[in-house]
Amino acid sequence: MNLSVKLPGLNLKNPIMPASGCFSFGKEYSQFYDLSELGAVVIKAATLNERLGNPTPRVAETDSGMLNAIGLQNPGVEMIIDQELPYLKKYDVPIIANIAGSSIEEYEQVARAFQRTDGIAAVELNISCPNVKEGGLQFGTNPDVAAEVTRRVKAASNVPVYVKLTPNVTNVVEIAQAVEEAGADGLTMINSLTGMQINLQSRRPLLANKVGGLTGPAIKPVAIRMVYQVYQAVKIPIIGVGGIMTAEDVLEFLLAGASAVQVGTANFQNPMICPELIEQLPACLAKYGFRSVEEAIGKGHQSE
Amino acid sequence: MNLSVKLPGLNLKNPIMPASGCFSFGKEYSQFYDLSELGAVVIKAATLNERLGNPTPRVAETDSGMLNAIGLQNPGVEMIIDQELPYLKKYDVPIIANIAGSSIEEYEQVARAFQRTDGIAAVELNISCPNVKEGGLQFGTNPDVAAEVTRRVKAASNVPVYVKLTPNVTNVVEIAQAVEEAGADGLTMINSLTGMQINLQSRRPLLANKVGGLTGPAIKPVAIRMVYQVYQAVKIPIIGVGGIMTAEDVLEFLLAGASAVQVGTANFQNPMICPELIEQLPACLAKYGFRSVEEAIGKGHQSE
Amino acid sequence: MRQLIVPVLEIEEIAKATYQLDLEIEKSLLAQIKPGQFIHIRVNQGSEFMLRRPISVADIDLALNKLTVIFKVFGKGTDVLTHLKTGELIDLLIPLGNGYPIESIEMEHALLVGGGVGVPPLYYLAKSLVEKGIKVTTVIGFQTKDEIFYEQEFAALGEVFVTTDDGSYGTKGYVTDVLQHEELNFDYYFSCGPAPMLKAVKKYLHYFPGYISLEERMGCGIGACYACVVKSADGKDQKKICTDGPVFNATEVMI
Amino acid sequence: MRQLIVPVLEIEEIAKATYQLDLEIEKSLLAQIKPGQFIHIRVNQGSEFMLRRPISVADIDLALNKLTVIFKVFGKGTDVLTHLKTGELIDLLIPLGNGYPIESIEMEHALLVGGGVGVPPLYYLAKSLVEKGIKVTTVIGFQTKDEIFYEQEFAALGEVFVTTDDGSYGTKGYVTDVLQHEELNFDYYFSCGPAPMLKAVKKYLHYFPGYISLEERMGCGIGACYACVVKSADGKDQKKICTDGPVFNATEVMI
Ligand SMILES: Cc1cc2nc3c(=O)[nH]c(=O)nc-3n(C[C@H](O)[C@H](O)[C@H](O)COP(=O)(O)OP(=O)(O)OC[C@H]3O[C@@H](n4cnc5c(N)ncnc54)[C@H](O)[C@@H]3O)c2cc1C
Ligand SMILES: Cc1cc2nc3c(=O)[nH]c(=O)nc-3n(C[C@H](O)[C@H](O)[C@H](O)COP(=O)(O)OP(=O)(O)OC[C@H]3O[C@@H](n4cnc5c(N)ncnc54)[C@H](O)[C@@H]3O)c2cc1C
Ligand SMILES: Cc1cc2nc3c(=O)[nH]c(=O)nc-3n(C[C@H](O)[C@H](O)[C@H](O)COP(=O)(O)O)c2cc1C
Ligand SMILES: Cc1cc2nc3c(=O)[nH]c(=O)nc-3n(C[C@H](O)[C@H](O)[C@H](O)COP(=O)(O)O)c2cc1C
Ligand code: FES
Ligand code: FES
Repeated sequence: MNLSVKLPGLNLKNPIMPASGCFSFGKEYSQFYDLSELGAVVIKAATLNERLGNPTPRVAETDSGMLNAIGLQNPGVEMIIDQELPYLKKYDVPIIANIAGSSIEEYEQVARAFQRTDGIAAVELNISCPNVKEGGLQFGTNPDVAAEVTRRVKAASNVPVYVKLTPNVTNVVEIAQAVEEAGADGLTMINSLTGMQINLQSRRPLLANKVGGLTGPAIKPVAIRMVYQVYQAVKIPIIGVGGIMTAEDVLEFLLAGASAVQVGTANFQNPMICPELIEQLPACLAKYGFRSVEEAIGKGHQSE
Repeated sequence: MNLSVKLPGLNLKNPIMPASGCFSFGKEYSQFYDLSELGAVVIKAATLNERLGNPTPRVAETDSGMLNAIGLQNPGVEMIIDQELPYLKKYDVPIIANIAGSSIEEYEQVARAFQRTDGIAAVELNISCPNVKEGGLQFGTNPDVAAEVTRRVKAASNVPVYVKLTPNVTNVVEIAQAVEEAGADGLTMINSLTGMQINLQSRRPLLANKVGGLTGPAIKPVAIRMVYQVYQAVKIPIIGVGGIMTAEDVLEFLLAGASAVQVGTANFQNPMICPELIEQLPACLAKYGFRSVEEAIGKGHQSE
Repeated sequence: MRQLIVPVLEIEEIAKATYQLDLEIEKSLLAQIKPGQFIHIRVNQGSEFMLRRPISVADIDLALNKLTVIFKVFGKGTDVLTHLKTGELIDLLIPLGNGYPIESIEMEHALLVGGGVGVPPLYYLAKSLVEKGIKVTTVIGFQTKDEIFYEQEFAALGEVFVTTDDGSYGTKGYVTDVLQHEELNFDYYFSCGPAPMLKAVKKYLHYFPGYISLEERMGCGIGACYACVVKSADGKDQKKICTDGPVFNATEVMI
Repeated sequence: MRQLIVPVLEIEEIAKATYQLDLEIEKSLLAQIKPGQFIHIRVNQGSEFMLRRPISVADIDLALNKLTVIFKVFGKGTDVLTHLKTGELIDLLIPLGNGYPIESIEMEHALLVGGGVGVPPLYYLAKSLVEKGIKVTTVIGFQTKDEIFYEQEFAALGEVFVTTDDGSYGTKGYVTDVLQHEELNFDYYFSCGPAPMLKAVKKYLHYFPGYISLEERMGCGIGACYACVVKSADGKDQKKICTDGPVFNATEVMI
């Protein structure tokens, strides 16, 4: 069965890729399987300079999900290019660089920095970070700001730019259209929902950062809904993410309109999840009457 | 242990009440236990006229949650007052009337209709309904519209008005402050997150209505986060709801800032959930060092 | 209606992906259960499955304090149920819904028409009818040979016709093909199965009085959530399948 | 590091809410495991628990192909683990982290200081040290008498002091009270337990070289998620407890 998918900048052998932040730069999971099996790898968010991230505890478990507030810990874009990418480049797998920042300038600088390496197939613009200059509200919650950062990063990149949308908005379609208009080559959706857990013993939010990002199967229905709605409103391809655990989940995202998917939290429960999904996908597609991945994309919209 | 809580219009024996839409008008659950044990009962949403609701399927299961698109099926406010309330009034339990509408006028009319019965202790204003006149966007997603409907319902009611907020917004604090300003006596939060499930076999959204409301433990972290944030921004009391399954969950909402809680989806898994929570709450409060419910309210904010 | 925690007596795969689950339940409660009623099963402890699973009563053995249900593995929840072990406890709401009104019907010969997971409730119905001296003819349909169950059990109670969609056993085709080709005598029909089958049966047998049992995705199972409605025949009203049904007079509802 | 699905040999409550879990694992793998390393246990199948639970290796028996862990019921996940039965399969990542570097240390007498769920890894450490001919003195602290475990097992390997917070057994107070009141001779100390205990031990024994084992909430357990960091002693860098630790030289990290 043909699992391949062609997206701007990405010739994917199959539609399965680990999500940013859940896979570091790949070395750890390469102890479990050959990374060349993957459709692509999305690396951990890069910022301009090294960041130590938030104090601990940084994760908590919730029913069918988890909260995280890692806080963008990373060694900075230059160290990533010099220390982390060489290992990953040894594999036959497209690398997507997730980039983050606290100002539009920082996003631009990180995008530009990645230009000096030929190891990056695409940039994924993480606009869920708080916009420090504009008082902390996320770049991704205002269509104009989201469009502006997309435009600037697009201009600073020599590879296609996928914009990763936050679900913490009243109207995700409006944001998606704004970034499409601003030149995004594709969308990744969704990032985490903002949540909190309170520790009864200490009587404080469990995470040192108080709030964290809710991910895992708990949020899958929100992700499916948003992919479905946005698919009807934009022309650029969508990479679906949120709660994927099974080949059926992958197909559900494809039907909703995703052209490929990312797997985050499930890696922690099962480090073999990505190769297992790749193995199981053909039988699942066949069971539901599809002969390829591309055939399934958007097929949940038949009544319209 | 003292479980009682005093809120505008509500003298609660304990902080546990079934959530609107998950308990109909009480008769069914009265086969399992004495409704007088409950802190209060929130009845199913009332609209001006009878509504048949959405086509089926109306519910789907999701990981640690469910989706519903009942579509406000109810016999209309007059029938509710005449046919449903008399049974419920036989119990020693405050009744909260959840009201819904497709226009501000409808909300007003429903609120006014409830004035003719003395069986209602408070109104809960469900502003998660689509605003038909304004093109379908929910009343609860725009602070000005939310404030306006609050003001008008408040004027049309002879009992305190609690406004039930939707979580599907970029900034819930802004909405909460707007309805407080408009005269709300309290807040209920949260209503369901909008989600979707796609049926792989039929290649369509599983719910006939396509989208539905995601509820259950899956959404608890979002609810806790929103209650926590809004507690710091308003002075009126908050009734917490979203994913409650255990006495620990109840305490978590109290610490986040809720003064009482509602239990929705969990009733379907365990019809005895409400009396069980009431029974278990004293031991749970004691275990974590509290001598009453009131003592625990907002105690998760100690560092501020 | 009650919530009960009861032990599993036995669980056995009786046909392809089809399990018979025997539960121990006190006689006094069993004695109240009518054919066509269902139980609402909690899948497991914990929060992963927030909804129960509605499963029809397939048989009752008063002497052994035994209630039998038969279920097919369809999705995640029924799959988890297959891992139950003898002695394990399971949480039920029981009995739910209205059964077939066999007490109030005068008849001599009943036709039972079932498809797939609609077959189990017909077994307890057949037994109850035969006990009352009523003749029973049964037509049951399955997708394929491996999925057939209870043919012998029904045969012990009266004439049985089996169909398979793929013709791997019995009549090839649908239950309605049997209705068409066999000369069947009966006063009333009783049917349970997937919606398309019920529609076809109702259409085909519209000259006869009959009762059908409907399925719909449920929330509460007890009438509180309005998940499981069906339009009344005149389209003006809505019935709840979990409390007004699952058994309806075929003329009562719009399917 | 590998993912393994292994059968439970036995599970037993050995102290209040404290369970010993024996797992069957092939000798060749067991032979590689060092004291201080941990395993990452999947709570159950399904999606309710998305995170594994990190539990230290408490003992290894090469002859019996047996790995032992000891865990305390703390929250929902460990509670589910208590329901495991002999023969049931359990999913592990094994072995994780760096153990105590006992191969590379020259010493004659080791002091082991453990509190609560920090005690288990010290047992396999004690056994390994004694096997190498090193003398071992152990100080272990519990909240109350009912929670004490493995006192005899440690006593078989050397001198043991037990403390309880409430004085219901042994010395009343904390492990540091023993350090203060007893004249203990040792070259190196090795400690594992809750953060406040480790802090107190490190402070009290700061003239001595020592190793401590840290705990933090984990995501992946293998170094990929950055959940489990601790600041290096100079505050400039961050170490991952799951891969750089959980055992650190006491001077290496800021606690
Ligand atoms: C009154 C009634 C009696 C039934 N009797 C039987 C029986 O005797 N034997 C049997 O095998 N099946 C019976 N069913 C169908 C059975 O309830 C479903 O097959 C089962 O719920 C599927 O659950 P799952 O966990 O396998 O699927 P999942 O896909 O995991 O289920 C997800 C959700 O959908 C619901 N659902 C899925 N399919 C159906 C369906 N066909 N009908 C109702 N709800 C559904 C589930 O209850 C659950 O809430 C009956 C249904 C009803 C309404
Ligand atoms: C390296 C290491 C070794 C450990 N060894 C042991 C041992 O040998 N015996 C033992 O009883 N305990 C040990 N612990 C602690 C044990 O992991 C926790 O008690 C356990 O994870 C709690 O899970 P729960 O399901 O009971 O709690 P829940 O509250 O349901 O757990 C929710 C989440 O919090 C995490 N968590 C909660 N408490 C802790 C904690 N103290 N440390 C780390 N994560 C936590 C869980 O792993 C899970 O992700 C160890 C922890 C670490 C990091
Ligand atoms: C521990 C952790 C760290 C994450 N870090 C990032 C990140 O650096 N950049 C980013 O865009 N998304 C990050 N995410 C979000 C994931 O990429 C993904 O969008 C989200 O987890 C939803 O997918 P899931 O439900 O499969 O986990 C992180 C998620 C987790 C759990
Ligand atoms: C089947 C169903 C019907 C509901 N109907 C209503 C309603 O009529 N009015 C309303 O305000 N909320 C309604 N809700 C939302 C609940 O009152 C509650 O806010 C939500 O379910 C979150 O709580 P839970 O996670 O405990 O279920 C409904 C929820 C469900 C599951
Ligand atoms: S399932 Fe709730 S009303 Fe029928
Ligand atoms: S737990 Fe993921 S890096 Fe340590």
